[in-house]
Amino acid sequence: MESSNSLPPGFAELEPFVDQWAISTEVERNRVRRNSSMEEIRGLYKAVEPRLSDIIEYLNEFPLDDMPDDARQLLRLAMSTMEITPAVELYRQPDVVHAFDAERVEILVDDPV
Amino acid sequence: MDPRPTNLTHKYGMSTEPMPLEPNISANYFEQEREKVFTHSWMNIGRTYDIPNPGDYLVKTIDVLRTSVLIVRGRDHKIRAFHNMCRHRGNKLTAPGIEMGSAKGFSCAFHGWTYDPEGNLVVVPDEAEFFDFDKCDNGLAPIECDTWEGFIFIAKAPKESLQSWLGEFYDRFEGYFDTPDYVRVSYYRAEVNANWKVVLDAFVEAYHAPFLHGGAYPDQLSWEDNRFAHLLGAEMFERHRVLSIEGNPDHDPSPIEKHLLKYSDQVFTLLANPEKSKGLPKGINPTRDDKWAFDINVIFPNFYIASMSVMPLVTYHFWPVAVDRTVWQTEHYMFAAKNAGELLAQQYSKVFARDVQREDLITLENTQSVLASGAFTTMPLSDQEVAVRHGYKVVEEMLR
Amino acid sequence: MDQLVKTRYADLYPEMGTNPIPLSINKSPDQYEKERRLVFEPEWHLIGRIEQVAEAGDYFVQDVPTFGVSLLIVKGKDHKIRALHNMCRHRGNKVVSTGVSSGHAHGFSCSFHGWTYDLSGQLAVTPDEDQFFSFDRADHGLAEVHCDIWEGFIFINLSKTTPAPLLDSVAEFADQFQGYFKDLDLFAHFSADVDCNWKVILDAFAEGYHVPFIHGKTLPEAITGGNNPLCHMQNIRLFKRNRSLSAMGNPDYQPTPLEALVGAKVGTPIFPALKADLDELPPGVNPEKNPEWGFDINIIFPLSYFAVWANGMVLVYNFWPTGVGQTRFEVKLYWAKPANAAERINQEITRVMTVSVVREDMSSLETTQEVYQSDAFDHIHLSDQEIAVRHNYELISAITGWPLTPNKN
Amino acid sequence: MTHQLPAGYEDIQPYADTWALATFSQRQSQRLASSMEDITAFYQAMMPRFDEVLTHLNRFDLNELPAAEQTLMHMSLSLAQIGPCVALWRAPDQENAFDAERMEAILDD
Repeated sequence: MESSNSLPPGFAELEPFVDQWAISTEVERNRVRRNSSMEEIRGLYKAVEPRLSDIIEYLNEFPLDDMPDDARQLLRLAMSTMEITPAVELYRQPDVVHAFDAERVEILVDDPV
Repeated sequence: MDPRPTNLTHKYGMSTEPMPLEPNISANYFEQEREKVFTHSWMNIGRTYDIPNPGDYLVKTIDVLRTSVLIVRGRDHKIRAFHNMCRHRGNKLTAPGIEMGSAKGFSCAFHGWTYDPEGNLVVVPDEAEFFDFDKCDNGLAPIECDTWEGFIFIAKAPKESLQSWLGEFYDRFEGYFDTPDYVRVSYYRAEVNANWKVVLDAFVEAYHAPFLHGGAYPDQLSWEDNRFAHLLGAEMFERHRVLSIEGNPDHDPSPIEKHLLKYSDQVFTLLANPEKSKGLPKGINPTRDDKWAFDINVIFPNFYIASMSVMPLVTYHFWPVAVDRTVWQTEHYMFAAKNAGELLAQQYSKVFARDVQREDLITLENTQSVLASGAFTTMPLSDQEVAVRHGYKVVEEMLR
Repeated sequence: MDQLVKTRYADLYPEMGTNPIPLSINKSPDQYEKERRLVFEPEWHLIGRIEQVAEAGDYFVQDVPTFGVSLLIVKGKDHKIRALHNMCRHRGNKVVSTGVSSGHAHGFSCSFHGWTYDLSGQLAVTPDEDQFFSFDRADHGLAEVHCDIWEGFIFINLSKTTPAPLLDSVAEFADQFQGYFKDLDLFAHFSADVDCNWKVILDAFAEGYHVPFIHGKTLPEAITGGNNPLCHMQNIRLFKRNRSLSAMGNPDYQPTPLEALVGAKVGTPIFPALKADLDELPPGVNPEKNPEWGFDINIIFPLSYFAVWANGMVLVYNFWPTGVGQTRFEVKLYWAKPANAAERINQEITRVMTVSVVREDMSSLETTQEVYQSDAFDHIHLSDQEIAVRHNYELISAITGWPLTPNKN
Repeated sequence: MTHQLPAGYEDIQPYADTWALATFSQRQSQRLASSMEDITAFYQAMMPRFDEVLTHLNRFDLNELPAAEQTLMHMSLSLAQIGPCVALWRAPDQENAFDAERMEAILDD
């Protein structure tokens, strides 16, 4: 990842998740979700969910198209959390329980974050 | 008393007998649909806001019409549709895989024939070598094109105007969709080995919600007061049809949803949203019910518009390719995200909807692969599946 | 005499004739449609073993792509084994989705709208039933197809009318095995779609002539060797519609170091594992009671192929035609359940070797079908050792009326 | 450490991560993706110990192998997968055979 790994001050406890989950596109976030264990997925959810409002309050200070690197990394972590939320809150496993093959669904609008 | 509508099948004069499976497995029936339905149908391709400036264009392969359609906004701002074929030896004008772009004109890569944004042939290299040749007679082959509510429609051989085709829908939305404010935030597409009607049927009834979506919608669509997700409303028109679906007002948002709802109201929780459905055109939440979650508007044959309390516009298209093959696509439109909170709410809604739609798709190939087994030849449909039944009736009438 | 030649089968079965076979029978779409209607639809097809559905609620899925059918083979509470269409009576969705090949269930629920069937296929639960019109659950059970058992083998029959009894098809084999087949656990199951006519692939498994060439490296002298370099069959038996061949197992076969090591630990050599007590075998197994016996190939017309090996393994092939030039081919291997790790590894060696040998058998099929289109020549030649291949062509010709005499094709 | 083998098998531990695979299709894919050097090295490491391996594994109930023994069993099944490469073909796959990827393993343990 070209941008630096560090997160903004006050979110240091989320640092361990940056390498695996600070991802800019939905295609990649979904692929990582489907290839991760529930342990890893729950780890991200348990770390980010309680802080989500703080994260949004902090990130809302910046224009979406002009964010410093550390804020952008935090946003990517939050975007990955959106991706894994159904796995934790609904399906209790990495992918949808009974579903059409994910590889056969093209994701055609996927603006990188 | 169950306030929800009953005896819909009778009300709309349809037989309650089981429906034949033949229309979904017969290659001959499919060819008749191509010839007598799709050839004369007005079909949506994209939105006017996708091509705002002169020279902006859309390209779409329409297998059922056996052509590729090029839609371009001329310098006079008029939107025109053409067959994406050079008049010389028929080569496609746009590169493979391109669906959208902008150009001053279109040059064929084969021999350089060039057309302006209005489809006129303007350059023919080595023109003198052709025989009594007039560029004016050799512009791009036009396709009928018109717009409605910000949607672009084309028709290969229409028997009536778009307005007449839209019938009861024409003035239902009063410009509600005709705005650049709805930004396309997602576009998913899949090739499915199933008949286009089998695919469409999976999206025009709620009876499946408690089973197929038991995990995704624990109680949003079916709960004690409405165990089998009965329809809130249903209107069967001459060709088109509308269903209204209600949401459980007591559904509690999930932990993540609780956070997001503080920063955006575009969160895909299907929550009934009474204030949101005030002062809207008659086509949005036609039941005017406080528990309204979303409407399903099917514009025959294959264009499906869902208007929702949580997001203004979701579209589906069901592009027939063969009797047992369909390109399914869905697009979600929301207000542009102004900050991270709104962007995250959008992403949550996209992921939630995409996962649920993969649940909707799972039964289709399972079904089609055994539909011609001969185990049985008709399917019983409930009153709640009135829109499924209506689809077959409309096609049947057009084939006569 | 350097060849194991006892009899000229052409003399033993003069009605077979010796003419070349017109290969148009494997290329003509019309002929294929006739075969579908007259050969496959009315007949019984061997698809598995009763051990696969030992307990009530055990089931496996058997697709019959020839007719776009998916079946649930399930043992009911009454311990009757039924073949039910894997197709919900509501809108046709499979009740057991593609990708699930077997399992245990108390009933089958369709994932689409929750319609639920009991183990005998009766519709037990219809959610929101009062929304249907003059609806009777009794009329909406899973459709059933004919299913019958012989010697523990499960057969199905898709004919719309009452088919001839299974024993008529089993015919000459009927009393030849008397309970020999038991405790046969499925330990390998492969499936492939092959672009060739079903007869082209069936023929590849009905003669030994190819063995020294196709399997030169993989079966060095296992079923050839000694005085039988060209893999002549010990015996070929042609019945009215069925047929059976016995192949040799070379007693001097040199097992690979791994086979020898595992064979010693298991207590019997992997191959050919000659049966010492020949006379204890039923009449249908190694009918000649030849001490150098390796395995039998038994084919019940038209497509039920089961091979019985000296080491106790039973192999079943399914050939499901899906077009004049397409066939779904399945390989199923059955053996006693492994009692320990060594026996499990012994089975794995056999699974790897079998799929390797079968892939070699399949190596020529698609190119053969391709060159058929070239019309370079219009007959194929069959040796006396390939009389079992000829037998099938004669039967198909008789049933479908396709002329086999060279001048009338 | 994943794929930990029982005590006494440290000499073949280096091969565990590559060859301790739970299904037939994984073991076959690994074989087809390996060089003859890798296959032969694994074969030469396992064979001298294999009689001992069988004796060791035979002491356990086949359906309740502890984790370390399960890893040893998966490596033994991989040995069965590559046996013919060394003993018969001198190559990861036969020369003239139907594409292995098109043979779907329905029963894939």
